[in-house]
Amino acid sequence: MPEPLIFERSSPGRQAATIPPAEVPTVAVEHVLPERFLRRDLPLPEVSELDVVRHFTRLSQKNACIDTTFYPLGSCTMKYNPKINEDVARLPGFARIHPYQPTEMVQGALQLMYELQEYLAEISGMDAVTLQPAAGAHGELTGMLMIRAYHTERGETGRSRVLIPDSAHGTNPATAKMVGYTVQSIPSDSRGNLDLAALRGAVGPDVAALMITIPSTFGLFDERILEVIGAIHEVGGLVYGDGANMNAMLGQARFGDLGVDVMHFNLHKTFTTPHGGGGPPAGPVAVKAHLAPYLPVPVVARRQAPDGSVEYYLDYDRPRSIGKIRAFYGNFGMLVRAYTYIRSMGAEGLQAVGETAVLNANYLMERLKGAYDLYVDRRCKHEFVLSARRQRRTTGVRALDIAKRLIDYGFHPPTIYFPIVVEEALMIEPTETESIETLDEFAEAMLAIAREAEENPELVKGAPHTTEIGRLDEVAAVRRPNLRWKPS
Amino acid sequence: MPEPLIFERSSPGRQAATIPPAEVPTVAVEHVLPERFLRRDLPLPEVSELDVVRHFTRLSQKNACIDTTFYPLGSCTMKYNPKINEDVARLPGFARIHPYQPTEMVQGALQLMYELQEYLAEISGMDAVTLQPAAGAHGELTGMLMIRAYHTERGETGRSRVLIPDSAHGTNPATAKMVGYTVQSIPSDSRGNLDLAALRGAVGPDVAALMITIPSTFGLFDERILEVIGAIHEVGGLVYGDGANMNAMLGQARFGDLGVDVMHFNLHKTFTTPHGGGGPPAGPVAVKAHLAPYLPVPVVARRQAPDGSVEYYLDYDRPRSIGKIRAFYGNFGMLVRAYTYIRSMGAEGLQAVGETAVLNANYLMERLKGAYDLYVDRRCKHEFVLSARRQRRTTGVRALDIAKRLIDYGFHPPTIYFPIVVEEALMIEPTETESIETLDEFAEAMLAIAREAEENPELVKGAPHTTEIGRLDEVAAVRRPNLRWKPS
Amino acid sequence: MSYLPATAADRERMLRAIGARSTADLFEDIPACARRTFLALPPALAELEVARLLRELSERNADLDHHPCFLGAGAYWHYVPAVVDHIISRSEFYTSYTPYQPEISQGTLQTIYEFQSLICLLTGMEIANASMYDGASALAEAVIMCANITDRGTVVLASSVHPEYRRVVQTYVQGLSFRLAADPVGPSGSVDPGELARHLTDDVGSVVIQYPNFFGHLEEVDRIADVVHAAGALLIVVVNPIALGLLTPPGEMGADVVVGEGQPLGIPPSFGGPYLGLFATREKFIRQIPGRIVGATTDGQGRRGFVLTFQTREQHIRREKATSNICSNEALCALAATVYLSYMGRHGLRAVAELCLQNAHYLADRVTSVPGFHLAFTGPFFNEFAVRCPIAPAAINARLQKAGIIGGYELGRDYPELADALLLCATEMNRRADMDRLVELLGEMVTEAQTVTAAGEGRTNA
Amino acid sequence: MSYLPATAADRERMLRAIGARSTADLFEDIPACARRTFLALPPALAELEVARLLRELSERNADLDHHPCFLGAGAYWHYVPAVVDHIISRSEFYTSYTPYQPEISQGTLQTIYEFQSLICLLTGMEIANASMYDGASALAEAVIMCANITDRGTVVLASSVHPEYRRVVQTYVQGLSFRLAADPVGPSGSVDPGELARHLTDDVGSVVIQYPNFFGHLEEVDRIADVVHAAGALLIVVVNPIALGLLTPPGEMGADVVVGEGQPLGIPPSFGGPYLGLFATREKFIRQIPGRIVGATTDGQGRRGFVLTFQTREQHIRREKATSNICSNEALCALAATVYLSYMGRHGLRAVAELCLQNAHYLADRVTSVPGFHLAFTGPFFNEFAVRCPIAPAAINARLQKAGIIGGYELGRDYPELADALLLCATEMNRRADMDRLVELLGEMVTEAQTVTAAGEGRTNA
Ligand SMILES: Cc1ncc(COP(=O)(O)O)c(C=O)c1O
Ligand SMILES: Cc1ncc(COP(=O)(O)O)c(C=O)c1O
Repeated sequence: MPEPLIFERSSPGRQAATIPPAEVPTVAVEHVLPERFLRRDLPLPEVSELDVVRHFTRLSQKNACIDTTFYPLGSCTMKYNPKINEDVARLPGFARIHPYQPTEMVQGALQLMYELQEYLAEISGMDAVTLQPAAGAHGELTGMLMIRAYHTERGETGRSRVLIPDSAHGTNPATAKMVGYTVQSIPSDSRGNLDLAALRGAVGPDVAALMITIPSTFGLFDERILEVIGAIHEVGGLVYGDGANMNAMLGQARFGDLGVDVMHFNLHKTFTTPHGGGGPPAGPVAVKAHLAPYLPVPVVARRQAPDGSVEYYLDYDRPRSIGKIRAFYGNFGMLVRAYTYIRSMGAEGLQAVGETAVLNANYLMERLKGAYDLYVDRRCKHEFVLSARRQRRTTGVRALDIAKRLIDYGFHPPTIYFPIVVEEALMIEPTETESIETLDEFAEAMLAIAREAEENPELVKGAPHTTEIGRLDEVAAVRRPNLRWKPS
Repeated sequence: MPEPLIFERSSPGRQAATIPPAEVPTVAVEHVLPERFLRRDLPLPEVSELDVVRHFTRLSQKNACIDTTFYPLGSCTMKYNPKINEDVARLPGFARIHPYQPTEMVQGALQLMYELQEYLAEISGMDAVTLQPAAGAHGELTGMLMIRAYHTERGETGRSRVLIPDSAHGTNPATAKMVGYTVQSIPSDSRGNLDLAALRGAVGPDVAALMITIPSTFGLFDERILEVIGAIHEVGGLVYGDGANMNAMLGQARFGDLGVDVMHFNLHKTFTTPHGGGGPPAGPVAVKAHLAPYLPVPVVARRQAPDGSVEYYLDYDRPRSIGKIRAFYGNFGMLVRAYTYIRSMGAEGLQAVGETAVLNANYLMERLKGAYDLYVDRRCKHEFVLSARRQRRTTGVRALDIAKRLIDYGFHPPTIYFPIVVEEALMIEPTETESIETLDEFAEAMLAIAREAEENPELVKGAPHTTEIGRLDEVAAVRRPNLRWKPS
Repeated sequence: MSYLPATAADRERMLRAIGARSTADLFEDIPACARRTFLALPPALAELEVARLLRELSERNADLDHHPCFLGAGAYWHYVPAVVDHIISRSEFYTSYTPYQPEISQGTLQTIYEFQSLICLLTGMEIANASMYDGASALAEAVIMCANITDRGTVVLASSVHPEYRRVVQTYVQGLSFRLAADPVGPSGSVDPGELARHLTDDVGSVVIQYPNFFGHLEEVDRIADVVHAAGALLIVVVNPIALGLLTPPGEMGADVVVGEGQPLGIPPSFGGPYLGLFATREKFIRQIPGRIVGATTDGQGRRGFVLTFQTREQHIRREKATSNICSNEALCALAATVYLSYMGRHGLRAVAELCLQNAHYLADRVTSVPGFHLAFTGPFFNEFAVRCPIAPAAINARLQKAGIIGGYELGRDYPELADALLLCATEMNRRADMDRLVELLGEMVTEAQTVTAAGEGRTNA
Repeated sequence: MSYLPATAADRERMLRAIGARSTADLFEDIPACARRTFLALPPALAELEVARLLRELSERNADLDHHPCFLGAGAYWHYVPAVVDHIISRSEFYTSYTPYQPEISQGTLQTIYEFQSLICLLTGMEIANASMYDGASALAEAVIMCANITDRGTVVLASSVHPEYRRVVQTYVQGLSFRLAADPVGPSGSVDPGELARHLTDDVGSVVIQYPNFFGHLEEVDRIADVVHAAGALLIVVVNPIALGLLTPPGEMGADVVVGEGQPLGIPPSFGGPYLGLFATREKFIRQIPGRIVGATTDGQGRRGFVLTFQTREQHIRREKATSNICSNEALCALAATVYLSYMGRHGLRAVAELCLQNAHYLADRVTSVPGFHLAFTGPFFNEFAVRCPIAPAAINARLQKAGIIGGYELGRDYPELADALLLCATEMNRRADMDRLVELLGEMVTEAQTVTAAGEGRTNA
């Protein structure tokens, strides 16, 4: 059933909210606020509490989600979000504390953050961590600003170029540009590694950094990662590691041990904080010691209190810091969830995550590589990239059509058309929380669709057939923008 | 999509639960429990946490519910269940207390119960309340046992008959029988009142009680209620008031003032505790003073503590009590919700509930009475009963068909085939939490179905057409009972 | 008003449509003398006020997160996995009602079918219903059912059955011609099958035992069943479902009806309710059992679906001939138990049961190491045990309460002969440190009592 | 392992299918020297252990339910209606991701469209995006956007803007050729439009003010807008959305971009995050704005539906030419705000804003009645005000903390000239009794200080 807008449910005089009477003697508003500051009207919806509940509950049911659907959205690590994480993040002692409370009154929060910094450092093999960045892209910005500060402090202001593989996520080049760098794209070779020759050709004293995703967005581990990193270091550049795909690496190898100088985590991918329909995410950044002075303020630190007890505090006294990257200290609620997850899993649990994520991906790849072209045919890590170019050429069926057809089979489609260098890309990341039965069901659907593409391409091109609404006119959405409801 | 049974999702070795290690030195189980007491196997499902979550989340979406759908199920008062009630009932200080804790450690719980007893007494005009009955039917049992105890104590053991209107809910006669009474059904008259002549003819010294629902299950207030009650009292019988329909009476008139001796509330109807797919309910019972000695133990009471403060306690010292009606003290979690609701509404709020519930029902009745036969054409209270006999005779379309067709229109059907004395009954209770827009939409659907019944009866008889599953074979369900999954 | 959408204009419009001047018109059928629109209730509160009020009330209770607790006695403090509350908080489950319309209630129906299946597995029985109010009322209904089946009005209720349960049975059968027979429980604290045989006159319809019994001990269910069946009666067994994670199910030992309190299966103690009455029996009694039952069947296209079935037993159809008056049940609690059992799984439930067993045995060992404390009964026990104390149990509990500890159940409440005994319970939630602290406090109390006595004696001597 | 379904048998089967002997085989592409499977982390905990651990950690924080709080300064303690958390706890909302597939994401898409609409209504602007990380980063992006639009690299940041926001802007523009101009805020604590005009050289791309400003006072937005526009620059206004329940929206007073922290709209303070960056502007800047935007359109059958639109601004399409690098945003917080604003409605939001105003004015009256306390600035304020104290603010806060009260924000942290000032805030959550208690304590401190001084003077005299 179509659901009207909440505004369309409005009826004058209805109100869900109940407002307590003032406990204090009141003043006339106009006495304390001059007339010109008083708004005339605010046409928010006027609805009852049941209207609100029914509206949003009905809308919710129009979403696919992890809790109902296999969701192999590549590069997004749509793994199960444990329920206990949700519960603990809502404890009053976490949800109902003000960021400016005296540190004595938030020792639990600070301890949690401190320990999380330590855990992330251990997991990544880095030396220091900031929990502040709100997202992966925000972490990239933080990290690249630190690289910039590092070079600047050393007087190397001529470093203006950042090298980025052509397979990189869009946030990498966009970030480099926000930090004032020019971006140079480096091609990949036929094994999905960075083209080392091209890289060698591109490096030079004006290179500030290489931003590299490990494993790459092809779902591949660069077989010459040490050479790649060495090539940058040789010319005095630094290596930014995009850790969005870190799920594959958990308990297997550490960014720090590979030589990465700075990296970000996506807690909403690797560490099970929920994706929330687009966020809130969290993108802590970890650095090697040489970059630690530049970390944004504050860092959560520990010291001995005068009475000998351990005390956690916010360290603002960091003169070489890049400054503040957001208000307050990060998406704390997400940090609570990630902390809970790490404590639930322990070292062996995390190692099993990495192992199983990779095993699941390889298994699914094996099942599908006959029916679809595989971008690179070698062991993948957490995900793999198929191409529907064969289907497109022989039947006109595109990756988009396959994605839509998967909806009819009860699955959320994979990421499509990314990495952009892969023609008709289908990027599939099953994650470790899915069972072999689910992988098999998905594989059967993909194989069935490959057959349908041959036997009945129109069926696939017309998909989805089972949803309440069909493919939407995106061109019209731009031509005649309708971006908000307006009171009539 | 069909959802397999949780057993069908099972795979040997999977486990959602995490179990902490014992903190104590352990003993070998066989040392403390003889072999013969140790079970060999327990083939519970073996599934992961995501399996559990996905299974039950998917199943949930196969339900209609108040939060998504207008649900005018007559006699059930499917009103909005406030979210705040759910939150407060889950506070650790309510959800995590043991019933046998010393009363000093549960003063908050006892105060809440005490005050709720007082509020319910005030709302109903009765003198004393027990919160223990777990449900309406359980309240009936409690109340009828008290009536029995009352008569027995007065030596009137010859009272063996209970009079019950033919419109009564099935729990009334079933309860009377559980208490050892024989049931005599009393017909209703053409205005939906109890047939006073028939009642007068039926009363006698062997009558223990009349069980009467106010307003009746026709949604009507008996216009001669005082005479009816008087007729019973005259012969020494007592009047049991079934308060399941009390929503209509809130802040309008009180059972006690009408002369009722004992009654139950359905907190899950009138007082917004959620229906939970069938329960948990709560059915407190209120009595006049002459029945108070028989209340089940314990009653929550208040006294002055030695230090002068107020103290709440569980009063077990009630020698004439009928005894215990359940373990512990009632469905406490539901009591918290009902208390919260009463405090949220206040007296005027509750009065508005009664008024609006009745207004909504009359409005909807007005809109529908042309297209369907009205059982009795006079002002209704919280609900009204239509008959589809006209449709049945002229088109073969039955109440059941109309109900199923309503599903296609996005509504939960009303109660059907009850009261049993109404041919092809459709019992519609809109409640006060629904808006006029929703009532109008429902009315349009009902009118459309009336037209469909004439123009295209097969469409209605084949309904629902929009659900995942069609009408189910109930005869086969009894002929070849399949009441559980069995390990193979 | 938050929950009432009708605006003044809506009211006007509706009144006009029905031809009434005011809503008062709608209540004209109520005798004027009985009209009363004034209620003396506290004023309405805004949501933030009511939230604060209820939080404050709740904080006047000592919650189990912050107070070590050694109470069991029919309500148990087990860990409720997060998943359980998340599922039962789905609107679709908790704001729907009895699944009368199967096409839009398959969620509830399938979960009930799964619940019935799980309870059958757990108890070893053939059929289970969709739930009863609680363990005690389930027992009362079982007793009535057995009397109806056997047409014998006497019931033997072992005194090792929960005292409240026995009282509830008594209340339920007040109006029926029932007789409660004498008690077959001897000084051992458990039913003596030989002794029981002597009670089994031919008017006995059912015998009720509890497993583990109220004192935590294991009744000899199979031997008892033999005796009961030999006398033509039926055996009702009251169970703790967590214990069945470890124990041979009564269904394998001859029970005819298994009832019990399902609260330990993912339902918080909540001061005694809402809980979950379990009811399972043999298939042949299908037409005699109380409560709702769900069955699997198919639709016109052969697709599996679930429906309420065998409804002709129920009050809404059979009225005074129904097997019981129950209508609403404890569906959402049954759902909680279904999620709980699915989550625990084959090995998890056993593991939790073992933890309870280990903790209880550690506790028993340690407590009885304190001079003067000894077990009231011998024989195997599960997660509870009765301990005789050298100090008045009430005094012990009062002292523990001061230390923020919730002590044991005072058996003297129900058993005069056990006036010196406490029933102590441990589950997976009891921490070793708390048990050690309990024992330490008991030790202190004993020492103090001895000092006092010594001092007293000293005085006497002087 | 709770979250990993793969059993040993499953692993075997998968390994066999892919022709590997062990999972180690799958990591052969990692240089052996970098392989490291050992992590020094605390051992895995069972759910009940982790739940206990986190509860204990949380209880080492002083929560606002139990501690009266007078802190605002960019994060506010408002009542969150129960409905909000129930809705955002729906799995369908919180376990889905960015709605790339509109056919199965209409729930998220429609709520974002509603969010955009609500933010436009609230701010008086024409378009709003789907959210930014927080108020501060939204401001930084706005500053960059305005520089791109105007091609002018200087920004005027009034010092009456939240100090952290200003620092974040500084951080964001480090790599860009930006200049931060001098401050137009005089001793009045608000922007002086005349003074501002003097700063507006022709390289100024944007001027940033806050409304109400960091000291709680109302800037003269319309007069400032005139000055800013006359200089060819754009005006960015940082808002508190609750205040807009009462205040004339910046959109009606000439703002070009409105950003702000959406946390007060139904999002708990949570030690500073996750919060909600609001971003609204004029329609003509649609192709310059950062972040996601949802638009309404139709499907092949003319049915209304919602899609992500104007995606060519975004990093996943435009890469280094994108308007911003933002990808994931604060969608679930935006949903919370959408539910909150729908629930509050036309009159409710105003009523809450009024309660804040009333409480803050009562508090200001009472605090300034204590000898030595006086308002730092004059002019109208909303729910916060700066008060100069006769005692060191840190000492006051320390004393309040002892009494379980969370005091005000010490303005000396950021404004040396306000070293003697506290920023105090009141919302609808502050109880009169707590405000009175605060004032009482301030009074006591003053008396004590006088006594000490007097005593000290006494000593000197002696
Ligand atoms: C490889 C990669 N890098 C960076 C990002 C950016 O992370 P976020 O969306 O948290 O900003 C993503 C996720 O979308 C990603 O997949
Ligand atoms: C009129 C009437 N009486 C009694 C009952 C029994 O209430 P419960 O289902 O709570 O046992 C009901 C509800 O079903 C009812 O509608």
